[in-house]
Amino acid sequence: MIKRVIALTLLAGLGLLFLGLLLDYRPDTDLNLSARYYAERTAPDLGAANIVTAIVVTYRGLDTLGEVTVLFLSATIVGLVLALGRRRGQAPAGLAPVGELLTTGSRMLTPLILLLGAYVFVNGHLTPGGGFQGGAILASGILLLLLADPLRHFSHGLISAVESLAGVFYVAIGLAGLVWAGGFLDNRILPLGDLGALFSAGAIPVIYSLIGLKVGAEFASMLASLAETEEL
Amino acid sequence: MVDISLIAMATGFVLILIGLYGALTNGNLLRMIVAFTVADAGVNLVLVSVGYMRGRTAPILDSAVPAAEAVARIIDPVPQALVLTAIVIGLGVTALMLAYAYRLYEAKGTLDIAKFSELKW
Amino acid sequence: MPFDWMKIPYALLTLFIVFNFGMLLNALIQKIGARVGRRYGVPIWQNYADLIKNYGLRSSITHGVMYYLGPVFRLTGGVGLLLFVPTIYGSEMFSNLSFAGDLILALYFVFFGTLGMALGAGESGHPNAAIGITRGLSQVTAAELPFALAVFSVALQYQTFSITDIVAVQQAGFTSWTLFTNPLAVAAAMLSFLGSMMRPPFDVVLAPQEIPIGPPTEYHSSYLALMQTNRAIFPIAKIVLYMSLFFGGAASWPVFFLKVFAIYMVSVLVGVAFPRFRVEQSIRWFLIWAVPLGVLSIVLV
Amino acid sequence: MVSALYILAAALGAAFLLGLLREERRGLAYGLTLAALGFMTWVSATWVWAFATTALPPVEIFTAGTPPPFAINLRMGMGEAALTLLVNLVGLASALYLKETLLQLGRRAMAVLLIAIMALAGLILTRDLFNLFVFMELMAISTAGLILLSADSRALGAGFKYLIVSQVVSVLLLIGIIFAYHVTGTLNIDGMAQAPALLATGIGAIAAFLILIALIAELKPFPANGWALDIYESAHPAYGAIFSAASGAAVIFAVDKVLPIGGAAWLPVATGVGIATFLFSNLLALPQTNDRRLLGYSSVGQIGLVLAVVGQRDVLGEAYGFIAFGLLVSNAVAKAGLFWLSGTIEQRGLTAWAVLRQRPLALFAFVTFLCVLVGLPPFPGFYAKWELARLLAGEGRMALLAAILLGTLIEAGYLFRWFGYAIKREPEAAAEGPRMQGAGLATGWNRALPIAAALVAAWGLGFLWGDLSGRGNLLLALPLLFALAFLVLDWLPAWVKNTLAIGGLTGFFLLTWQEYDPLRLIFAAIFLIGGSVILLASYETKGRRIGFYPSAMLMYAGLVMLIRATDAFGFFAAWELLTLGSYFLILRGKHSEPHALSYILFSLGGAFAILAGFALAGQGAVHLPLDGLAKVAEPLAPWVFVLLALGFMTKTASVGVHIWLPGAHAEAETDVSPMVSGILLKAGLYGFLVLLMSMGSQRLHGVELTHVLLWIGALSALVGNLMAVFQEDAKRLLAYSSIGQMGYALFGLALMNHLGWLMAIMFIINHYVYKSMLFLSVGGVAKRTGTRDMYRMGGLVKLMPLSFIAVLIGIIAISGVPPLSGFGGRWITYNALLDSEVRLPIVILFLAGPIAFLYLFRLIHTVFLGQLKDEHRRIKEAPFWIVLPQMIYVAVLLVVAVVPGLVLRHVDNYLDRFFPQGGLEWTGTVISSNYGYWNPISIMVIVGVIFATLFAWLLFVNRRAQPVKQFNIVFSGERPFRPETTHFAWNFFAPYRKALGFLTTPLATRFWEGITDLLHNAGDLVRRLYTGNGQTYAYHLLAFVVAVYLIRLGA
Repeated sequence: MIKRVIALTLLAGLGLLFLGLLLDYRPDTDLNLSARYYAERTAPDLGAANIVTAIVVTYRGLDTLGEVTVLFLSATIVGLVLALGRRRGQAPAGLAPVGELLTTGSRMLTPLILLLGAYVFVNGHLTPGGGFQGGAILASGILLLLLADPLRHFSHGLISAVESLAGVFYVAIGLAGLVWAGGFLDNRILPLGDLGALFSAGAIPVIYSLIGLKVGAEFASMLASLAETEEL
Repeated sequence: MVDISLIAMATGFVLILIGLYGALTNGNLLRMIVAFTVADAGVNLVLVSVGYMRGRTAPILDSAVPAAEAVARIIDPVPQALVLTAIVIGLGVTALMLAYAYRLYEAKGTLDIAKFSELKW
Repeated sequence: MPFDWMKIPYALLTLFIVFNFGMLLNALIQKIGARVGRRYGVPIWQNYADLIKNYGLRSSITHGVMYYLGPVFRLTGGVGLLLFVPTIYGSEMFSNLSFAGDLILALYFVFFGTLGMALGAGESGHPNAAIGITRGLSQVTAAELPFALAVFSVALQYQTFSITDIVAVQQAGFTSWTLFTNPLAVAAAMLSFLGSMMRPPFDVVLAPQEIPIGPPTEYHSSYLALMQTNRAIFPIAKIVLYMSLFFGGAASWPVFFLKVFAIYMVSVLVGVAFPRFRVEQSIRWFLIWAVPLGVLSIVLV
Repeated sequence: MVSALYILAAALGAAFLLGLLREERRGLAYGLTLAALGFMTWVSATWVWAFATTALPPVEIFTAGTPPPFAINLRMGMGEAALTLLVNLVGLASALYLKETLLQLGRRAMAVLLIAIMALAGLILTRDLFNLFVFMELMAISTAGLILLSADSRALGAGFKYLIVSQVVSVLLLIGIIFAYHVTGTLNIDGMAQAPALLATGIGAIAAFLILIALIAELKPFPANGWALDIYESAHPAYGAIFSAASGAAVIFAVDKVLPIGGAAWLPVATGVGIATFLFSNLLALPQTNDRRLLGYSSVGQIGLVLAVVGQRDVLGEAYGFIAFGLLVSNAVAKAGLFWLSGTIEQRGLTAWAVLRQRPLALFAFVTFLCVLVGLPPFPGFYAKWELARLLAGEGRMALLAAILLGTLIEAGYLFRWFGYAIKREPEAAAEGPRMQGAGLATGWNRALPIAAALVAAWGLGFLWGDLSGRGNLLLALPLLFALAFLVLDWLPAWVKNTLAIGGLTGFFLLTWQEYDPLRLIFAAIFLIGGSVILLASYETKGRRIGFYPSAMLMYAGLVMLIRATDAFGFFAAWELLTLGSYFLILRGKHSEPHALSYILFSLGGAFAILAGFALAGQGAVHLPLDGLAKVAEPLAPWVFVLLALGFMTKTASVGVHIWLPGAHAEAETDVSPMVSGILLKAGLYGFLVLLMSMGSQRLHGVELTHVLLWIGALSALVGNLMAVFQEDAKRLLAYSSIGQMGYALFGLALMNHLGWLMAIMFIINHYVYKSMLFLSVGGVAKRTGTRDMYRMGGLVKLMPLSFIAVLIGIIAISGVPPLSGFGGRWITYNALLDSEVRLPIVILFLAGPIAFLYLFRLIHTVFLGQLKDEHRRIKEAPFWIVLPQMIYVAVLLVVAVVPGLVLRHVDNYLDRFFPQGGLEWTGTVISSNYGYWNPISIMVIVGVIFATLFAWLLFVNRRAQPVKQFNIVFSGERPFRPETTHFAWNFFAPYRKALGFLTTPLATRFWEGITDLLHNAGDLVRRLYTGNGQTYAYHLLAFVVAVYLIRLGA
């Protein structure tokens, strides 16, 4: 009981803080310094239609690189943590039969999900969405497969190969930007093309699809690791 | 009429407080992890609501919003980019906490955080 | 300044006079003590007889080097103290070897004898000797304090440590004695004098009944002879110091004999009346009665 | 130069490449990891070299080809370069250290390690706030990953607690960032810093608060750092090294970058949090028993200290970098080294480190790291703390300086206690593992290399900081180099080293004796010539005597540098060097560990008081010459006097701070006791001389300070002598007697007149001569009889005549009986007293005088006279090399007794400069003052003549006397059959104890024990705060955030 009271008082203090933020908050009437720059300069400089993608991939490219590393790290550590666990190796016992609706549904839906995922991260620089969202969709496809058949074994080698290759290429493109273009992760190493076309905005689509693949692979490896710990 | 972003921000803050309250009072590891995800959702909500401007559209340059009018028509794209990263990082930490929870359960056979306090003083 | 050799025979002469005076004085005081107790007491020449007997004996045993040196140290201390202090004021003949050091030398030379005696007795290996010495030393720490304070206040009063100057100031009639100009210091000094004269109530150190004659337990024959000579000279030498500092010194030998006898009688009179103190009692007695007087004398000088 | 981005790219590239390698190609993967780390280290090393040699401005690195506010930029300045070098080096060394674990866990663990190091490098380089958040999260996740390397099953719990706390921190940080962006319109730190007005009120203020409190929370502030300690305790030691050295440094640099956005109001907050963490962590470290948890507390405390320094950046000006980096680098090197060392030891108890005794090199590394941590010379922390104290005192922030010094003292306490355990205690369970022999640092080469690197780095940085400080590099001082040379020569046999040492000391004296004025010449003679005479006694010990000569020479180096020091810094450095050297010397005694600890604590406490005194006197001036103390302004001068006097009193063991001396001097080795007692105590008196020469007498609140010193001196004399009377152990008796003698000397100095100082000088010379002689003779007796208890000895005069003569002459000299030199001291004292108008303290001094007789007689009677015990019948005289110095001292005493003018005349003339009137006249053989005269030669002659005649007569009369057997005494008819029952020695002064025993109640000991118990219990009570429950730690964090917010709201 005392724990609740203390928790409430502390959160009341924090709430006071947030209240201070909420009450004095005045939404901007027009774009501030950075937003105005991005609005004006994205199209001519980077040739990307989706400004958020331009920011995510190029302007704040290092963040995204860090972010991808976070995911890579989480996947690796999850693999490490659960690998340590599995060394004691429990063979899964008999399984409850999977519903018929799920198996046929997954057989039909999975290709569509994978197709949608690919579309999302390929058109990242044009339409809303991008590498991460596409990767998540790919992972949901794989999750569906796992749900349908828990015993399915995914070859970790393939997943980590995809993951690593994507990561290496991403860093290579970044360095290429440093060597040939203006700076690390600069997308002007490829022609900008015209706004709105598929092959435009320099290296952004390439980077974003690499990210898509990498995120998809990482989610897959995490799901696989978590699945293999299934104690049936 | 109260601006939509204020409502979103308020709900964000409330979500954060609920999440933290859940994390603080629940002894069970999984409940704590779920509570933290709720808090992360609240944070993301606040992040997104900051950039919103009344009567403006998404920062995508297409037929509806030509490049020339972009400055007057689109909302602030930066929070959108930040929230993307924040979500992914939140996911990464949650995945890690789940893996830890699993190993802790495997080690001690219990999910009560109070049982894992042999490192003290 | 060249050392003029004539000082040595004069010093020996002083030594001879004081030695004989000491022997007779001790015997006389013992006689007075006996007569008070309605006894005849020892004959006046008794000390001479003992001394001649002891000097005549030849001892065939020794307890080692330090045992040997004990009495030698003791007598050197007594003789040295006598010679370092000018006995007769004004006369070049009887100012002895006081050119070597001033009042502080005299103050510290008193310990020379005690230290030597302590070492000698210790060497003898007799436990009672050591116990006697510890009692003596413990008592001395408390007894010396008032005397040191008194001496210091006198030095403050006359702004000098040289004994001849102090005596010179006191020559203008007996009202100019320190006794009257600085009574507190004299009181403290006289109380401490009682402590240092080894007479009851402070004679626990060589308490005849309790420990067979204290430190000199193991000494006999010629060793004891040396000590007896010292027992004659040392008290007189100390009294000379008291006399010079507090009672105007002596301009001639008759005055010297009278004053020494008078001061010696002070400790005898007190001794007769009081029972013996244990060591801690005597320490407490000095610290409670004598030291405040000394402190007052310094503060008020 | 290669752009700094390659550091990040290389790490990431390698991490991803590791994914490609197959599972069984682990050797290759490990090679790739080391190569990547090596490359990263090389890049940062080239940058550090570039900034060090050329005046290169900091380099901005843009990403995405667009200027900063719109893209992320990195900066590579001298600070960033040095820190990335530190981080990469620690990473590389730890990777090397973790060879077996990494190979066993496979490429995933290597990738996590690489990314962890990359995250830290990113944290240092990035100038963008959100990017800082990303790297912070990367660091958090990789920490959680790396914790798994540990074999300790409890590490999982620690990892989870850490994740909980990092979740709460990221919530606060994100909210703070987004609102800061909303207010300022940019995410770039420098952009925000340029617009402080925006972040000063309303939303901006709260946003800045959230950002900064999140960053500070990441810095493990007290009370919200339970999780950090659990990680330190359970994580793999190599990771512990990374966590404390690298990530601590990186996050503190991040806080330093971001602090300006909070404006000037945030500096006191940072200082407050930092100093609270520093004090509490050190306090809580006191009751620790687990070595890694103790190191955890210490590193949390050190980071708190650096945070406090960051909070003082406005005051520290351009010395800020020098100080902050000095402290940061010392902590990093020392902690990394200690964690790696802890990896090579099986048990976790503090006494388990006693295993290091089989590995001298590892032991040397251990003590080096401890000295680096505490900030003793010649390491960087020393220079940094000097500058810090100087500037803080200049700004009048004495409370903060006091807190820092107190914290450092507590830290020195538990660290040196630990070192004492390592040297003296036995490890509990005999480690059944492989017995590690040989002088090597650690088992595998991959564990030895990092420790060796840390060791070299510690000494190298000490040299570097010495140059940077602009105050004359300590490592270039000739005496210190001479001492360190003995470290290298330690494999030589003892007698060779002894000859070298004596040659060095006397050579240095002959080279430099013209430079000193008469006063310093006396001190130089005592330190150097006196030291080499005592060293003669060291020829006695055979074998190699590892560790003795470096410590002894360190002490002598400190002493020599003390008298040659002209400015406050040189003086203070010498003071700490001699303290350190003497501590190691004392520690060599068999049961000396607790006493050595109390010695080092009192000495360091005193040293810190001196540091505070000099800092206050300097008033921020860069250089403070010693005679500059005279020009200190009025309101401060008394306080400076008090502080310096306190410091020097700890060394002269005045009453109140004397409790370390008896144990330290009694338990030390035979030839160490005279050094420590005869020579070391003079350093304190030299300090007083310098203080009184420059500042003269001061008044504080109307109280005359020298008058207070008078009383302290008199009381020390009384207490010292009185305690000595009741001791049963011979060496303790002499130790207490030293306290008494030092009390006399201090009294003399405090009289502030010509003769007073002359008396003090006389005492200094006399005390050195007879105290060394007595300690040597008692040591010789103890070596022969095997015991130091006086009641077990007796009657040794026949078997050890030379020792007896030495003790006899010694006690005659101490007691002040005329023929010998002691009387000279007493005579000058009386004249000095007459000169001064002091009255009441004289009473105590006069009482203390005769008491000296008691313990002197006790010493000589119970040891040499009385009854010889059966087991001592066949013992021989003390060894030749121990008797030789004693005979030299006897000769010196006799010479000084007969011709005191030889030494005192020059000093007397020199003292005229300070006290013109009241000097002595030296006419022929007579020495006369205004009041009395003293003719030493004639006294000696007269006494000698009388003595000789009587002795000759007695010899003639008893020519045929033969020595009689022991029991042939008049024992009232009985025959004493056992020497034990007839030797009067035990409880020697029983009546005296009844009379004045109450004066010796150990008040000071009880007082100081009370304080240490109070600290211990407080530490034990407060540490209960960390219940070990992860959720409670989240409560602590939130409470910390809300509390700081309320405090800031209130301020």
